[in-house]
Amino acid sequence: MSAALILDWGLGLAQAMLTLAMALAGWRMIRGPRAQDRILGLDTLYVNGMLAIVVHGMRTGSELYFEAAFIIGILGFTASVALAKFLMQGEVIQ
Amino acid sequence: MPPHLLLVSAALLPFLGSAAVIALPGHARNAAAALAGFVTLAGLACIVLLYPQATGGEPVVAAMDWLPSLGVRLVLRLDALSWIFAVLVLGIGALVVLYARYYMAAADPVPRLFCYFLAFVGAMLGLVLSGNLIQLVVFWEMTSVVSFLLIGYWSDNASARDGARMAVTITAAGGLCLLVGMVLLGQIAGSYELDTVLGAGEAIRKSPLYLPTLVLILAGALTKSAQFPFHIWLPRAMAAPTPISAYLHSATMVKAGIFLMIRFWPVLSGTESWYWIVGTAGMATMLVGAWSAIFQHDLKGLLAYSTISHLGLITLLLGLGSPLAVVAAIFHTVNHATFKASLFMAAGIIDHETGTRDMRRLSGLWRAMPYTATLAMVAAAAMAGVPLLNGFLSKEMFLAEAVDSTGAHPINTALPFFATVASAFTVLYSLRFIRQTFFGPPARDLPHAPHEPARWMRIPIEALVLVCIAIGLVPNLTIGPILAGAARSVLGDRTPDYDLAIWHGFNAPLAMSVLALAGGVALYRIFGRRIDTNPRGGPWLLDRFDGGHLFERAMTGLVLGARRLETILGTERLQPQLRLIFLAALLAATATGIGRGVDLFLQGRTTAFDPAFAMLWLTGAACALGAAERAKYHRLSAVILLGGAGLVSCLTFLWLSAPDLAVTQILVEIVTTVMLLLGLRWLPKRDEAIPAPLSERARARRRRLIDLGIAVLAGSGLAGLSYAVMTRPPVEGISRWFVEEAYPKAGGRNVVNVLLVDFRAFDTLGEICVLGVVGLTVFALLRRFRPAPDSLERPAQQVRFDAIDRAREGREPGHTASDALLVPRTVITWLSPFIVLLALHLFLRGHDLPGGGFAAGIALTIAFMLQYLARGAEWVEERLRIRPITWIGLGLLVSVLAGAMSWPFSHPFLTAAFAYWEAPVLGKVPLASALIFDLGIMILVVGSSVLMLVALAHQSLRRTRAAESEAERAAAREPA
Amino acid sequence: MSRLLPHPILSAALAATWLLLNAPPSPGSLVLAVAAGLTIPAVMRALRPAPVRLRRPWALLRLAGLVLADMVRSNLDVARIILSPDQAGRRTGFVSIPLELRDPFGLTLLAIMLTVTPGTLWVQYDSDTGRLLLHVLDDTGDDGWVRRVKERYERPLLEIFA
Amino acid sequence: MELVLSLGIGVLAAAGIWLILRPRTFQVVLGLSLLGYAVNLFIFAMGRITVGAPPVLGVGPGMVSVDDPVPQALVLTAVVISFALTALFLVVLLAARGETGCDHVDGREPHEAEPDAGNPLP
Amino acid sequence: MTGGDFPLWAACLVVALALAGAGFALTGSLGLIRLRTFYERTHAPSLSATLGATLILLSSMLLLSLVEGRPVLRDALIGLFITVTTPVTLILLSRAAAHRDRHEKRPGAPPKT
Amino acid sequence: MTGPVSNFDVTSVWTDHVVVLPVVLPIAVAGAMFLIDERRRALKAGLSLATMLVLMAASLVLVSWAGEAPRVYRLGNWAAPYGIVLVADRLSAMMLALASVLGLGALVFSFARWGRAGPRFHGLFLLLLMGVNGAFLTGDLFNLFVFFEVMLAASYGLVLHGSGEERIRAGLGYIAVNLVASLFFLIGVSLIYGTMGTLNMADLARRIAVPPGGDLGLFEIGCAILGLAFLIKCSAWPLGFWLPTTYSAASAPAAAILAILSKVGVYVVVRLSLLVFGEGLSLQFGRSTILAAGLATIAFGTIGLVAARDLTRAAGYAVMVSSGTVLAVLGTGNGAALSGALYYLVGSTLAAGTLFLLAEVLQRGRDPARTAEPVFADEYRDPFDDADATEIGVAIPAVLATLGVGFLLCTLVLVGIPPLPGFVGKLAIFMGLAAGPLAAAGWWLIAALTLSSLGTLMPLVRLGIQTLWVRQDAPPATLARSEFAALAGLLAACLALALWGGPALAYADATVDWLVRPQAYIRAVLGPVEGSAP
Ligand code: NA
Ligand code: NA
Repeated sequence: MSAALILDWGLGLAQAMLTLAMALAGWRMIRGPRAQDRILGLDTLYVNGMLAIVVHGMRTGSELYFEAAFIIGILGFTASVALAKFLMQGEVIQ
Repeated sequence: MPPHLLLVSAALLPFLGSAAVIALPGHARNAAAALAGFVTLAGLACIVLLYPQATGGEPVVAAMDWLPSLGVRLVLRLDALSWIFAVLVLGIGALVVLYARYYMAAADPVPRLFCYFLAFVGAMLGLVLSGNLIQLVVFWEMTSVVSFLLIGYWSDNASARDGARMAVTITAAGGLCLLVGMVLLGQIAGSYELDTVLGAGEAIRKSPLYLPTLVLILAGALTKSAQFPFHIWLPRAMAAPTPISAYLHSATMVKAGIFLMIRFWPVLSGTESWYWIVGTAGMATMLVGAWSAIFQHDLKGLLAYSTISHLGLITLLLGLGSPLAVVAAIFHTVNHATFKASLFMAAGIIDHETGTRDMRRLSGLWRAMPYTATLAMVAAAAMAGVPLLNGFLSKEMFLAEAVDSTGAHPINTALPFFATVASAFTVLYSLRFIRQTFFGPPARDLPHAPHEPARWMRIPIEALVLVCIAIGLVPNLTIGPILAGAARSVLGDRTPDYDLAIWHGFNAPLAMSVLALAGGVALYRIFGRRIDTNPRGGPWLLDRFDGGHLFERAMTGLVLGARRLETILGTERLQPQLRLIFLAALLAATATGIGRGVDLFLQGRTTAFDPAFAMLWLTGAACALGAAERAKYHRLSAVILLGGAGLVSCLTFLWLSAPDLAVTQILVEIVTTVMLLLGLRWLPKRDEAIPAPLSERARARRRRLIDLGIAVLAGSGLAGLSYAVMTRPPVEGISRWFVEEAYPKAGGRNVVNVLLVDFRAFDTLGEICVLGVVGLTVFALLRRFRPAPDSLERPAQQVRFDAIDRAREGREPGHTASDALLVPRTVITWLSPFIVLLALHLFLRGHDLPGGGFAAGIALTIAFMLQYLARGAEWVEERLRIRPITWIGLGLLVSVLAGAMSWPFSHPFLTAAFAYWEAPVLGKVPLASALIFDLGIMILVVGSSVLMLVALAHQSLRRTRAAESEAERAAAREPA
Repeated sequence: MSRLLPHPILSAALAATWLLLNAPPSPGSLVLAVAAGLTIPAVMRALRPAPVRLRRPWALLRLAGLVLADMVRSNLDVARIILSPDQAGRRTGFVSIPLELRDPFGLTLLAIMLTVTPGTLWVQYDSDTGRLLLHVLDDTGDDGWVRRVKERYERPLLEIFA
Repeated sequence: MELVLSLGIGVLAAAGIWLILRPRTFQVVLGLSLLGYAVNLFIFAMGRITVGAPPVLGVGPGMVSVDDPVPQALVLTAVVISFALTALFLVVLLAARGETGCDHVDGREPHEAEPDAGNPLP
Repeated sequence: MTGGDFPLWAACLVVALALAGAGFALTGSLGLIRLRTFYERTHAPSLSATLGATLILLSSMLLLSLVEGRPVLRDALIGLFITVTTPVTLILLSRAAAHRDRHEKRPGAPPKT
Repeated sequence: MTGPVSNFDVTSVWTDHVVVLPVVLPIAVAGAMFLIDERRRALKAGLSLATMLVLMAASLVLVSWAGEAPRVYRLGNWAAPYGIVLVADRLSAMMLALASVLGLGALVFSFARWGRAGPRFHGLFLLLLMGVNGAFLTGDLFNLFVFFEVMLAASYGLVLHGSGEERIRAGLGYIAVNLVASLFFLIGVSLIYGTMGTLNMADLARRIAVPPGGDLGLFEIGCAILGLAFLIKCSAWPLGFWLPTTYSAASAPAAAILAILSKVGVYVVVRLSLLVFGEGLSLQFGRSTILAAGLATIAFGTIGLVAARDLTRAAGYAVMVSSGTVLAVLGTGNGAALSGALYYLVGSTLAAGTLFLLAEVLQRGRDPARTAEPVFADEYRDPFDDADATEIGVAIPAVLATLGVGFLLCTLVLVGIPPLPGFVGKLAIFMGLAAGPLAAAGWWLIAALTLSSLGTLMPLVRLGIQTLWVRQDAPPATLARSEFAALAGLLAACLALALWGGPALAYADATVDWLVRPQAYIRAVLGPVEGSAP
C-alpha cells in the first residue's frame, strides 16, 4: 500500500466524515426546534466546513485553499454572532 | 418673377405670415388682420399671375428634395385644377380675414386665431399644390391638426373642445389610412410623383393591391369631406368661430376630400368598387345631410348639414364615373364654396348682432337688417338652385347626370328620384332659413337689438354673392374657361363637351328642377309649422341615431374597454408578472430544446464521483428547501438556512478549483446575512396562527401548486442544462489563451485575478460602478426611511433587558446587555488589526494567489461591521469619522485614473503595465499598475458596503434618537 | 516607544502573523511584516481598548499548556458522553461562580479557556456581582466546578492581569 | 460529481424560484439570493468541472489542465453585482414596508381594493 | 496529488491525525443531534473547534511541511483565530437562550444569578 | 481558431480614446462629484453639464467617424476575442448620440428642481448614462451584462429618487423583475460561453458559421433565454408590465432618460439578431417570436395608451409602442423597413422623453387623485344646445403656450403625423414593407402601426385637452428657464431630425446595410482571418 494511496483514502475518509458532520449540523439547523439551535447548527456547519476545506487542501496538495479556510477561521463567526445578537436584542446594531 | 418662384412664394407666404402674426401682442386685432389680409392677398396675386401658365397645358412645378431615399420630394405643382382650389383658398381666405376682423370680439386673442388661420391656408395650399403623394399626405394631416386648433379656439367652451376632439380623431384617422393608401399607390405606380402616378391608371386598376389602396385612400377622402357615416364631426366643428366655419367647414377643408377624389379620379375611378363605395357614400350623405338640415334650429347647424348634403352631392357625382359628372363636381365645388361661405357669414352677422342663432327665437329680421337679409336670400336661393344663380347651373348638370347615367346599377335606376328628393329638401331648408329668420313678426327678447353690421363686415358677403350672380348669369364669361382648364387637367383627352348655358330647353333636368322647387315649397307649406318648432330637437326618423352621441359613446366604450383589456392582458401585480416571466423562460427553453432535438444526457465526460461531495450537497439542498419552507413565518430560520446554502456553494467552488470564488462567496455571504438581519427588524410580525380568510385559502393553495410546478420544472430545466453542458467535452474557446498568457503577458499567476484586473478589467470597472451606485441609492432611500408604525417600538428583548436592570439596584438600563457583550467586545477589538492584516494580505497577494481588491474591501467592511455589532453605532462614530461617499468617489477616481495612466503612453484605456523592480535589499519587487486599479476597487467596496451597512444600522439609532427627543419634549412640557 | 508602538505585543503578533501567512519569509515579506506591525495598530487608537498589562508573561505560557491539556481531556470526556448510549441518566446543570477577576481582557481569556475545554459553557456574567453562570455537561452536584474554575483558571489570570 | 452539482443547482433554483413567486417581500429577497447561488454555480459549471486544479500558475500542477478561469471571473463579477442588488432590494423592501405599512410585494394586501379601480364612468 | 516519494510513516501519521480530528468533529456534530437540551448541545461544537480542529490542522501542517520541505505553520493561525472567535458566538447564543428561556419560563431555564 | 494575438503590436493615436470617453468620462466626473460637498449645487450642475456637452460632442464625432469605418477600441490593449473591445459602428454611434441628446435634455431639465430632490442626483445620472453608453459600445456579451447592470442600478436609484410611496412601490416591482431578467441574462450568456467558448460577439458570430458538433441545440437554448432577458428589458408583452408603472412613478428627468433604457434592450436585440444570426443560421423561431412579441407589444401599448389616465402613464405606454414597433419590424426581416424603424426609434424616443418632462410640468402641483378624472367630462350634449357657452377666447400665458406647442409636437411625433420624425419613420417603415413582398406579417404590421397611431392620437388629444384646455383646476404652470431650455432643445432636435430626414434616413439605410453584412463587423473586430470566406 503506497503512501499516496493511504493519503488518498485516509484523507478522503476524513473529508467524508467532516461532510457527514456538516450534514448533522444541517439537520440541527433544519430541525431546530428553536432559533438558538439553528444558529448553533450554522456555527458548527461553518467550523466543519472550514475543516473540510483544510482536508481538501491536503487531499489536493494545494496551498491555494488556505485563504478560504483562514477567512472562515477569522471571520466566519460574524454571521453567527450577528444572528445570536439578533436573538438576544432583537436588533443587530443599535 | 419666374413662375416657380411665384409658386414658392405663394406656398411659403402663409407660413411666414403665421409665424409673424403670433409675434404680435394679443390685442393687436387690426395689425393681425392687416398682416393676414396682406399675406392672403399677396398669395392670391401670385396664383392669379400664374393663370396663363397653369392653364397652358404643362403644370408649373417647383421641387425640392426631402427624403430622397424614400423618393419623397417636396413638389409644388400648379395645374388648372389646383389653380381653382388655390384661388378658392386664398380668395375666400382674404374675405374671411376681413370678416373675422369685425366678427371677433376685442377681448379675443386675435393674433392666435390668425396664426392658426394662416397656417391652415398654407396647409391647404400645400395640399392642393402637391405634386407628390407623400407631400399631399403631409399637408392633409396638417390641415387636420390646424383645424383642431381652430375648432378648439374657444377652448373654455366645452363643445369647442368636444368638437375639436371629434374632428381631429375622425379626420386624422382618415389621414392615417390615406398615408397607407398613398404608400401602396406609389408602390404600384413605381413612384410617388403625381405625374407618374396619374399616368399609371391602367396598372393601378389592374393591381391586386387596387382594392386595399382604394379603400384606404377613400377612407381619407370620405372622412375629410364629411361623408356618411363620418359626417358626424362636421356639425360639432361648428363650435369654431363663424369665420372659421365659413372657411374650413364649407369652402376649403371639407373640399380637400373632394379635391383628392377629383385628383385621383383618372386613376382610381371606373371600377365597380369605386362606383359602389363613392356612389353609395355620396348618395347617403346627400340625403341624410339634407334631411337633417331641414330640422336644425341653429343657423349654423342648418348650414352645416346643408354642407354635408352638398358634399354628398359632389361625391355622388364623382362616384358616377362619367367625365361630365366630374366637370359638374368641380363646378358645384366652386359654387358651393361661394354661396355657402356667404351664408355662413350672414349667419355669423345675425349671431353677432342679435346674440343668438336659434331660428326659433329669431324672426322678422328683414326689418332690422334688410341689406344683410337680401344678401342672405340671394345666397340661399343659389343654394336652393334658383335659376340665374350659380347653384342652379351646377344642379342642372347634376340632374342631367342623374338622368343620363342609366346603367344596370340599382343606384342609377333610383338616382333621378333621389336627386329630385334631395333637391326638394334643399329648397325646403333654404326656404325655412329665409322665412323663419327674416320674416314674420319682429322678434322679442333677443339678447341684442338687431341692426345692420359694420360696413366692412358685409363686404365679403357682397363679394361672394356677386360671384354667385355673375356665374349664374354669365357662366361662360366667368367660370367657363377656368372650368374647362380644370376639367382638361383632370380628364385630359376624356374631357367631354358640355354647355354652361342657362337655358337648355325643356328637358328632364328642368322638369326635375321645377318639381324640386315646387315640392320643396309644398313640403314647407304642409310641414313648415311643425318643422319650425320641432320639439323633438333632432331630425325626424334620424333623431334616435345621433352620430355624435354614438361617437362619444364609442369613445367612452373604447376607453373603458381598453381599461378592461389592460387589466386582462396586463397586470400591475408583481407575482403574476414574475410567474409569466418564468413560464416564458420555460417555454422558450423547452421549445428550442425540443425543436433542436437536444439530448441532455449525452455524457461525454464525467468527473469521478465523491460521496463526500454528495453529502455536502445533501446538506446544501436541505438548507435551500428549508429556507424556502420557512421564509414566510420564520424569517430568522430562513436566514440561517440561507447561510447554510451559501456555505455549501462556497465549499463547492473550492472543491471544484475556484478558491477565489470561495473566498468572495464566503465574504459576501457574511455581509449579506448581517444585512438581512438588519432589515429583519423592520418587518411586520407574521404569525402562522392567524388563519387566512377561508375564501382566500383555496385560491392560495391553487396558486401555490402552480408556483410549485413552475419552480420544480424550472429547477429541473436548469439542472438538466448544467448537467448537459458539464458532461460535454470542453469547447476549444478563449480560455486556454488566458491560462497561457496570464503570467508572461500580464505578470500574474492567479489567472482569475488577472482576468479581473487586466484582461477583463473593464467588467470590473462596471461592477464597482454598480456597487457605488447601489450604495448611494441605499443611502438616499434610507435617508428618507420612515418605519412603519408597528415596528417603531423597541424590540421586546431590549425592553426586558432594561427591565431587569431597572429592577436591580445599582444598575442602569443597558448594563445587562453590556455584560453580555463584554467578551465579544474584547475579542472583536483585538481581532480588528488582524482582520486589517488579512485584508492587506488579500489585497497584495491577489494577483498571484486567491484574493484581490474586492475580497480585501469586504474583509475591511466586516471589520467595521463587527465594531458596530459589538459597540453600537454611536460608540463607533464617536471614534471613527466615516465618510463612505467620499470613499466611493475616491475609489471610482483611482480606478479610472489607473486605467487612464496608459493614455500618455499611447495605449488604450486600462492597458496594464507591470515590471520587476530590482530593489537593493528586497530583490525583485513586482510592480503592476493593475494593483492601483485594484486599490480603487478596494476603496470603493469599503465605501459602498460600509455605507449600506451603516445606513441600515442607523435606522435603529434614528428611532432611538427620535424617542429620546420625544421624551425630552414630554419632560419639558411637564413642569410647565 | 508608546507613540510609535502603542501596542508592542500586538505589533509583534501582527508581524508574526504576516510572516506566517507569507511563508517562506523573504526580504520583501519581512519589510511588509514590519510595516504592518508598525502601521496597523494605528486602528486601535480609534477603538481605544482598555490597556492590557501583562505582569508575568511566562505564567501565561504555563496556563496555555494547562489549558491545552484540559482541552484534550475534556474533549475525550465530552466525546464519551456524546457517544454513551445512556443519555437520560446523566446530570447536567448550571453552576454559579463568584469571580474576583474584573479585567475585561482577563475575563475574555477565561471565556476562551472555558470554551476551549468542552463541557463548560459560559452563559452569563454580571459585572456588578462578578458572578458567572456556567452550564456544565457533567454536573457533579458539588462545588467541584467552582473550585476548578477559580483555582485552575482564575487565579493564574489574576496573577497575570493585575 | 456532475450529477450532484446539477441536482444541487436544480434544487437551489427551484427553491429560489418558489420563493420569488411568493407574496412577501422578504421571501422574494431570499428567493433572489437562492436563485443567485444557483445561477452562479451554473455559470461556473459552464466551464466544466475539475477537482484540484485551480487556475493559479506556478503553484500546484502545471498549466496543462487547470480549470477554466473565464467562468470563474464571470461568477466573481456576478457575485459582486448580485450582492449589491440584493442589498438594494432589501433596502427598497424596507422602504416599501415603511411607506405602505405592509410587506406584500405589491405594497398592499391583496384583499384591499386597488386604489382608483372604480371607473369614473357609469 | 502529493508525491510518490512520500514516506509511509508520515502518510500514516497524517491520516491518523486527520481521521482523529475528523472523528472528534463528527462526534461533536453527533452531539448536536444526540444531546437533549440546547445548553447540552451548545457544548458539542466545541469539539470541532478545539481538538478536532487542532488535530486536522496539525495533520495539514505536517503534510504540507513534508511536501514543501520546510515548516509550513500558517494553518496554526486558523486554529488560533478559531479558538478566539468561537466563544463569542457561544456566549452570545447561550445568553440569548437563557434570556428567552427565563422569559418564557421554560423548564430547564437557567437560574437567575 | 486563431493563434493568440500579440497585445503589444497596437499603439493608438490619442483621438482613438474618443471611443472610450463616453464610458470613462462619466465615471471620472461622477467620482469627482462624490468628493464635492453636496451643497455646492452650482458647481455640480456645471460639471455635469460640461460632461454632457463633451459626451454629445464625442458621440457626434463617433457618428461622423462611423460613416467611414467602425472604430474598434481594445481595452487593456488586448485583442478580441480575448480582451473586451468597444466597437463604435454606425448603430452604436447613433444610439450614443441619441442617449447624449436625451441625456442633455433631461439633465438641463433637472437643474430646475429635481437635481435637489435627492442626494447625489448628478452622479447617479452620469453613471446611468455611462451604463447606457457602455452597453451601446461594447462588443462583448458579458461586458454587456455588466453595463446593463450599471444602467439598471443607476436607474433604480433614479426611479427611487425623491422617494415617496408610489415610487417605492413601483420601484420594488421594477427591481424584482429586472433582477430576474438579469439572472436570465447570466444564464443565457454562460450557456453560450459553455457551448461556444467565447464571449466576444464577433467571435461568436464567426464560430456559429462553423458550429462545434452537436451543441447547437444547447447554444440556441442559451440564445432563447438570453433573448427572453432582452425582451423583458425592452418591455415586450407579456413581460413588460413593469414599464408604464415604473416610468410614470419616476421623477421626470429620470423617466425621460429611462425612455432610452428600454431602447437598450431593443438595440441589443437588433445587434445580436443581425450579427449572430444574420447569416449562417436561419433562426425562424427567433424571428417569428420577435415579430409576435413586437406586434403584441404594439397592441398592448396601444391599449394602455387608450386606457391611460394621465400623461406620464401614456408616455410610458408610448415608449412601449415604440419598442414594439422596432421589434416587430425586425421580426419581419425587411431591411428597408428596419432602417425606417431605426429612424423611428430615435424620433419616438426623443418625443417620449420630452413628453415625460412636459407631463411633469403640466401635472405639477396637481392632486394625483384629480388626474384620474372622468374621461369625458362633458359628453352626451347637443353641439348646438349650449346656450351659455363662452365664446370669447382666453389669452394663453406664454408658459402654457410653450407647453402647448411642445405637447402638440410630441403628440405629432408619437402618433406619426407629418411632418415630424414619427411620420417620417412610419412612412419609411410602410414604404419598406410595401416594397418588399407583402406577406401576412407586413399587412399585420401595417395594420398594427396604423391602429396604434390612432390609438395614440385619441388618448393624447384627450389628455392634452384635459391638461391644457380644461383650465378650471389647472394651476398657472410655471416653467423654469432651464426647463424651457431643455424642452426647446429636445423639440428642436425632433424638428431637426425631420428637417434633415433625408440625411438621417440615409444614415439609417447605411446602418442597416452595415448590420446585415456581419462579415464586415467580424473582420473589423477580429481582423482578417484565414480560412474564412472572402
Ligand atoms: Na467549554
Ligand atoms: Na470550472
